[in-house]
Amino acid sequence: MTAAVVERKAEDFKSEVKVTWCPGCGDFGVLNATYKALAEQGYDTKDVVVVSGIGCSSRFPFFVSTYGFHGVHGRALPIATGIKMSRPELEVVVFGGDGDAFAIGAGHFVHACRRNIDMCYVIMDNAVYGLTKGQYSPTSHVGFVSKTTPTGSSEEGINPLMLAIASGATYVARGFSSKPKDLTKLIVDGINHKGFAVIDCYSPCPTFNKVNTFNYWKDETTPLPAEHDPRDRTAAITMALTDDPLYLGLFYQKEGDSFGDRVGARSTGDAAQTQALVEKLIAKYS
Amino acid sequence: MTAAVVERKAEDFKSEVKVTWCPGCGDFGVLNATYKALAEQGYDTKDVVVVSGIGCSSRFPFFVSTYGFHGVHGRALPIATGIKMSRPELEVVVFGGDGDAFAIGAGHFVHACRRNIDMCYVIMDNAVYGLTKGQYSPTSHVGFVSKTTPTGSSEEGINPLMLAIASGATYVARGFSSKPKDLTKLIVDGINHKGFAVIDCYSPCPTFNKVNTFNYWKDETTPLPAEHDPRDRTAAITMALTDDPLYLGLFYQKEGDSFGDRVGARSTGDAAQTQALVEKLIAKYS
Amino acid sequence: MGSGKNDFVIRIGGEAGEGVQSTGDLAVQVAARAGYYVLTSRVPPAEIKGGLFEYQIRLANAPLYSQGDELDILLAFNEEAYESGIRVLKPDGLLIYDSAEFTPPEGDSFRRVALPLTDIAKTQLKFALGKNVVAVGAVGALFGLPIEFGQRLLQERFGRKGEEIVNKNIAALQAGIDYVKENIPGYEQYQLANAAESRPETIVITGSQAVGLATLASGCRHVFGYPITPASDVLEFLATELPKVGGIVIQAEDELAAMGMVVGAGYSGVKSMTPTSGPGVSLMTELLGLALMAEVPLVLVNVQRAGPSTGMPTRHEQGDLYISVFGGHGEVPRIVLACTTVEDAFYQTLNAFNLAETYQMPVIFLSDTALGTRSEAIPRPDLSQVTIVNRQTLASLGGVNGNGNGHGDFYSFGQEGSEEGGRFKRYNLNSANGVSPMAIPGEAGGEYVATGLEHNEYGRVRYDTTTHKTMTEKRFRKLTAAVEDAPPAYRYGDPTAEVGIITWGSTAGTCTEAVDRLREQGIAVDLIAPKMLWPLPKHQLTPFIEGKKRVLVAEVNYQGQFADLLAARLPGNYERVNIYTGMPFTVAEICEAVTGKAEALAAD
Amino acid sequence: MGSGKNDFVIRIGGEAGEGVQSTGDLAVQVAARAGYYVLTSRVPPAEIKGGLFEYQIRLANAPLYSQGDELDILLAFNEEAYESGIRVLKPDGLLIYDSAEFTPPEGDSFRRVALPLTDIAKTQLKFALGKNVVAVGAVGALFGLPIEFGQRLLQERFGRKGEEIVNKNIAALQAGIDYVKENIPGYEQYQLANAAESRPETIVITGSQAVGLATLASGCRHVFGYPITPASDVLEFLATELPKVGGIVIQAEDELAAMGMVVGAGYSGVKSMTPTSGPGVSLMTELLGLALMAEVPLVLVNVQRAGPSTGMPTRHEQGDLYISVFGGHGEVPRIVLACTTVEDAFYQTLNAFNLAETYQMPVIFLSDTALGTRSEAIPRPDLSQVTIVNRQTLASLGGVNGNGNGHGDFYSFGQEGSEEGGRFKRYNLNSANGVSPMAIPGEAGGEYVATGLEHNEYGRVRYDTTTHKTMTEKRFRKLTAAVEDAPPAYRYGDPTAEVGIITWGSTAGTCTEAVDRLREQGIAVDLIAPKMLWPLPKHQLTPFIEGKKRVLVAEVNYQGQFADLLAARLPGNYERVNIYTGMPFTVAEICEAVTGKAEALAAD
Ligand SMILES: Cc1ncc(C[n+]2csc(CCOP(=O)(O)OP(=O)(O)O)c2C)c(N)n1
Ligand SMILES: Cc1ncc(C[n+]2csc(CCOP(=O)(O)OP(=O)(O)O)c2C)c(N)n1
Ligand code: SF4
Ligand code: SF4
Ligand SMILES: [Mg+2]
Ligand SMILES: [Mg+2]
Repeated sequence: MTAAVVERKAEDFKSEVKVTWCPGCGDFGVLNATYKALAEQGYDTKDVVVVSGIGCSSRFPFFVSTYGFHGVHGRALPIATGIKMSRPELEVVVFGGDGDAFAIGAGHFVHACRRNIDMCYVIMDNAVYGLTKGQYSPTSHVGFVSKTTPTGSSEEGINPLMLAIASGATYVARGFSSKPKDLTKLIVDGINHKGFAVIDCYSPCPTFNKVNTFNYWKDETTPLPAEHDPRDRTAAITMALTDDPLYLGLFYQKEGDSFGDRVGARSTGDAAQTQALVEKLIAKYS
Repeated sequence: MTAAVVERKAEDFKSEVKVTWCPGCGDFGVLNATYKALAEQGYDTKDVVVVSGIGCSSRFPFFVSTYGFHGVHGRALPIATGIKMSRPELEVVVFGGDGDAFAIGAGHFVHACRRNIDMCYVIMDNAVYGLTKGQYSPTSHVGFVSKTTPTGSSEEGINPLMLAIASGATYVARGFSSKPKDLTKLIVDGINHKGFAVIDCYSPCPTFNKVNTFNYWKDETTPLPAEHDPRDRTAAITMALTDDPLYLGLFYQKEGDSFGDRVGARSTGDAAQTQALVEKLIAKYS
Repeated sequence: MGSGKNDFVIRIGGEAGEGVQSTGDLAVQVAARAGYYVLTSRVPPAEIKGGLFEYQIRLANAPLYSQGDELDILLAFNEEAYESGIRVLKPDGLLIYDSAEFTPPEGDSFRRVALPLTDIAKTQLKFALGKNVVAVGAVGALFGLPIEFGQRLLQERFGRKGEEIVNKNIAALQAGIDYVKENIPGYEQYQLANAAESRPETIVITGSQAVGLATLASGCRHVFGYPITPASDVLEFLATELPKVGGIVIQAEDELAAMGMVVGAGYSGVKSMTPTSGPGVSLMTELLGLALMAEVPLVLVNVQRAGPSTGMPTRHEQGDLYISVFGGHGEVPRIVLACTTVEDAFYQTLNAFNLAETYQMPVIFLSDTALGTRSEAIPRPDLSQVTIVNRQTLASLGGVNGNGNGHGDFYSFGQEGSEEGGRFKRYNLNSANGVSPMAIPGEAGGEYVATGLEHNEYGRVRYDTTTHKTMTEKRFRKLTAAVEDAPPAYRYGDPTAEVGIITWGSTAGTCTEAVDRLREQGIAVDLIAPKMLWPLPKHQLTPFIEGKKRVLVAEVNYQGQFADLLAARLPGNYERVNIYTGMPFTVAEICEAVTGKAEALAAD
Repeated sequence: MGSGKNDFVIRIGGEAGEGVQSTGDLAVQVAARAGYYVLTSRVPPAEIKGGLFEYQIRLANAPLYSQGDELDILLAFNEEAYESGIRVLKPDGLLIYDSAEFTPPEGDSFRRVALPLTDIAKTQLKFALGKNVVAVGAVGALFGLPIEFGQRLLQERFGRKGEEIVNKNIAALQAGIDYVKENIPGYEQYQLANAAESRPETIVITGSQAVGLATLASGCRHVFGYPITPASDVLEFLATELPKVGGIVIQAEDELAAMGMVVGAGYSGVKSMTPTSGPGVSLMTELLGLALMAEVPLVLVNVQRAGPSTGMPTRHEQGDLYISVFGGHGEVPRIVLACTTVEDAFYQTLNAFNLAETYQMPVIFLSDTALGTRSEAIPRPDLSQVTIVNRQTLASLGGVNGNGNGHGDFYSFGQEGSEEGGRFKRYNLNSANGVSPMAIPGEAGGEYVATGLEHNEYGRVRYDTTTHKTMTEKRFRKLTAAVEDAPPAYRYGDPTAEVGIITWGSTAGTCTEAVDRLREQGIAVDLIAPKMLWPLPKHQLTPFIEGKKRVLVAEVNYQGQFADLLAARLPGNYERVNIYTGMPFTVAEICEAVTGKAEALAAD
């Protein structure tokens, strides 16, 4: 991004659309942190694209005044990849739910991590399916009672941070929607990270998840110890595997080439260049 | 499996179909190890289902004399899950390529690991797409030159063992098709493991991968040190992250309940039981 | 209970989550217990939280076929509900509004009665939560529903919470009744005629519950699905019920996985099903093709919603017929069934499982949003009348003659000495209806490999021209046979009429009422709604079309999808009648299509 | 070079990997350089390694339209190739076989010549690898192809490897020539007439190369795909070429990802495309619906193969028309184009991109296995004649009048004070052809959200009845407009004939030759092959059908997919002519369909 750094306010990024999340929904915290992060970065609304899938959380783009793409369930990352690869100068930020990211979108998640395209992905993790009204999700715990698991889920919950690290993500963090300041910083750093940044963000769904509530996460989480070094992958894995307490902050960061860097500078190639190549090929086949 | 342990020979599991892999293809080693493993287990051909997706390696079921399902690309695990969940008494063994498992099938792989259904999955990993004649695969290294990456791949290769461990697999091993004895043992142990067993097996494609050849893997691999304790997840991760040398053997095993155990004993419920339930519900709605 | 009118429509509207649903549900159950036919329709908001929720209830003492075009009574909990509902309130209708919330403007022809619901509950009863029950009392009083049914229901519902709660609720119910009697002079005009004596015993269920019940009854034990509105209702119903008979429901990671699991279960000999809606079907088409090629029986239930793409997940449309019949690459014969009513949903779901087992192929069962989410009082299903079909297997052929490899049975097995000597002919071509017995894993001598590649009789991969030709023909022979098993089409109206309407799915109900209304106007109309949509039951449709001067095809979609199928395979002159607003047809719209003019509503 | 015959068909058959491909390629290039028209067809084996590979070459000095039903010469490297090829060798044909490999049985009418290829290469030349070049020499001698073209080609191909290698190869070529001259008396009878002088300058490419070239020429820069036979050819071609003009090809993790990426790139203002085949299309249908709803231009190239499911990946079928036109849930208008020849593949690919940009919607471009994998000598494309269309954007409207939020332009922007005051009307309904200017990220004042939910003019989610109705109509208006832009249909034959054939795709070539052959038999036939298949170009088809007594619809599939579309939308009496063997029609089969009898091959 080469956007001129201008003074911007969080309000500049609010759209006219009424936010329809339930009162108390954690997603409000993520939205506000995002407004602040975008303002802090000084972006122009025209240069940012907010991409999402389908879910309560995925309604996100409508609440932001930038360009946006509200895709289909599970395909936010491929769509974002298409945007970023074809228009590297745009700032692409992706939002979505835990179901969108880790159920139907799990394959794309793994590949976005290893492909390491310069985008930031914030998962609003409420450990439940909100929009479809309360089924268990890939991050629900064993035993979680939901409409599709009336006697409790039989599957281990996914550990998003471990999955990200194992898949090769180069920026892996955990946030909590009720820590807006920390979250804003994680998003800003994620955006500025050169490569694919993953922020799994606890964001309670008071309507359908009565287990992983605001209080639950408030009690279970604590910031990563100050001495944690995000460049140390082994330490990052250890901290990510810990569930008592659940740490918040930047677990892992690896600097290096993003996919774009590896592919090299690209232009859209003007008409003359195109014609020259096609003529050359035609000559080859004659 | 409660199959009576009878004396069986590897030949009993050979089908009449001519094996059409290229001379020198690593998949022959995996096939022979599988014949031996099935014989060692003393199965009856009628009680085993061999499931696969699409790829050179996925032709596997045709070469085995048991029941089989040659599915579509990337969906071997869902199909196998359907078979095993509906018929827990059958022995379900799944085979496929690295593209089938980790590209189009990546999402299912992650979920099969966390779901922990009692099946064994052998990935015949040649770090290339064989059947479609030589494109790079998710396990190809950065810089791998292929038909779709003429100047070398720009993506980090996936580490299948890390992905399996991060996703919650409870038996994670690496084999090499040219170590048939070790591989046979890994398959036997994987089948006997209660839960989802993942065996990533190096299996060179001499036709399309001129980098990761038999000699390459022979030189790069070495058995896990004798003192490695597969119950130690941290150690397993450390060994899985090491690429010099590439270790072979059982990296990680966690004993505990499989999905089937958690869901509990099931029967197909006879007609009378069904009728009683339906009548009860009808009464409820009247 | 009066001896008055016998068909009333009431709509309750308000902020979602504010008790609209529970008020409606309670009122419906009271009415059904009192012996009336009921049919409801629900329009939830687009918003995640809040927004307008509308619950429409129609009561009568004769069978009902549609939700009713216009309202006799509008009960508006807030202004938005008023604004939406007033447009369809009859000129002589009754508007009841919560006067604690808003005051509607003056000046229209209908009656207006303020019902200070919030005040009654909070101030008079000191029981703010009782608001909905007050509303139920008011509705019950208007329709003259016997109070004892209401009291008994409240007892059942709140009994566990203790007598005090029960009494508070009963008091709320009475307060609603009292308010109506004291404040709405002439309230008796809304009283229903006595419930018919001869009415069959009924149960009140939604279309999706009917699908769930029939799935249980069919002997299906394995359901794999991924949540999606409005099909989640089916998935969730079965998640609760199936384990009680040793079955299992798995919420898969996506629809591809769900369909893959269904294919696996079907292959392994177990009846299985997946409930989904449009987007899920799109994701399942590749695996549907695999099921066809491997000849695996399975049922896909599609509770259609408005598309395309994510579209309008809570809105109605019959837009998925194309994908049902033609979805997937290559040529994928499959059977498509649709149901016309909640009761029909039960019986056609059973047919879907039976056809899947008989023909060893995918059956797509089409429900829709209107039908799936509406409740109807339907005749109690008689399980003793239900036929359950199980598939033809190697075992049903008598197995392998005891020697374990089928020697000597050259019809079903490869001949000794041949390439596939002794192997089971899973895909035996020697079959008039295309169906060949299937070996089930665990059956000795039946070992074969199912595959999506073209294959010979033994399931071995072959690309030669004869194999592809004969196997394609085998797969399509099943359709030729299956059409003979088409369930009887729904017929109504005057078989001698010159005007005929062809329709499908829940639109059949609206068309039925249109036929009645047109008859009153002296216009004779005939109606048919096939239950099997594909293969096209020409033997049902041809006699219907013969002799008609005009044939209209009514469906809730833009292009006329069924009309396209008809025109493609049963040449004729079809008039397409379509709406695409996210709502079902009204009876008036169908009448208008027939008469060519906006219909003055039949006075009644 | 003789003055002999002007149309020869030769087939080279042998074990895959044994040099069949390189022998054929070399021979084709020599012939093309010598000025002949060539058309090839390749049938690879089903096996992963080995199996029969057949490479058929037709040479003539007039344009060619099909691969040729029967062989003049069969060059069999092994017994399997002999057995397969002998069935279509003309009674007076020539069989050449590698006598080191096998000896064919005696007794047929054709000529048989042993060509000890392996011996010549190994023993005589001490150059085992030279076997294929010996074969090329033999073929060249038979047809009388000028040796200097062969020598020059070998020089070009092996020059880098040093003079010794070049000389060895040239010696091998000569050995082949010598063998023919010495051992095949009367070999001159196979010599081609002189290449026509007036023949336009040609290039030899496959259908898939033509698609790749046109993709480059269109200005497309972003291609996302997943390997699949036979579409990988397109992906791989572009992976090599696109980066040279600053473009990029990404091999996605699956087809869902590939299509998602294409949608993202199309949204962001860049022309993009994905090449795939049947199974990939099935997986892409959900995202195709999203592209339609969000109105994103994109091109999906489908190189059709035989289905359903994994089917026969290397075999030919025109089986994906249903999914192209009707695939996906809900109603998804899209444009479907097909090409008839390799040359046409180039121009229709350009049209596909142009139509996508013009109508801001998905365009499905249908190629097929026969066309994609065959080489043809086609007139050198003239880039100066090519039109490139770019999409209508906010910028093309003159931007936002300089004030950054579009105030004052109430046509394209929400009016001040309204809910969406100042916002860009991305989906402006005020448009006759349904197309509304698109803002491209980076354009100030154009900020909007693309979505698959139903939405109003501003892209804001709305579920009301009017929005869904008007937006559905907007989306379909594009089809009404696009059909006017249909490329001219391919026409051939006698416009006054009473018999007409409608066909599409590469079958058009076979039908063209059938028309010629029937004319020789005194039967007049007319032929049309539309390039735009959907929306149906009725303005092209109606005049064609008018006055015909019989209309046949010929296509390589079971059900008659195009015939269904025709019948559904353009009532008429269509005779369906179908094969489904995994191979294209032969000319004889088409003639037979017209005459009703198995055709005695035209003697020539
Ligand atoms: C293909 C497809 N399948 C299913 C759905 C239904 N659906 C919409 S959102 C959603 C999951 C919502 O959960 P999550 O992603 O965690 O988001 P949340 O609502 O919790 O924020 C599902 C299953 C859909 N829209 N599309
Ligand atoms: C949906 C779909 N996409 C693509 C293909 C084409 N295809 C077949 S196998 C394959 C990948 C093969 O690689 P891998 O899984 O590693 O197996 P290998 O051949 O190397 O054993 C691909 C892309 C297909 N059959 N189906
Ligand atoms: S349902 Fe849950 S996730 Fe959705 S808006 Fe409400 S609280 Fe938030
Ligand atoms: S192409 Fe490679 S993977 Fe396939 S059979 Fe040949 S050697 Fe094995
Ligand atoms: Mg969630
Ligand atoms: Mg591979």
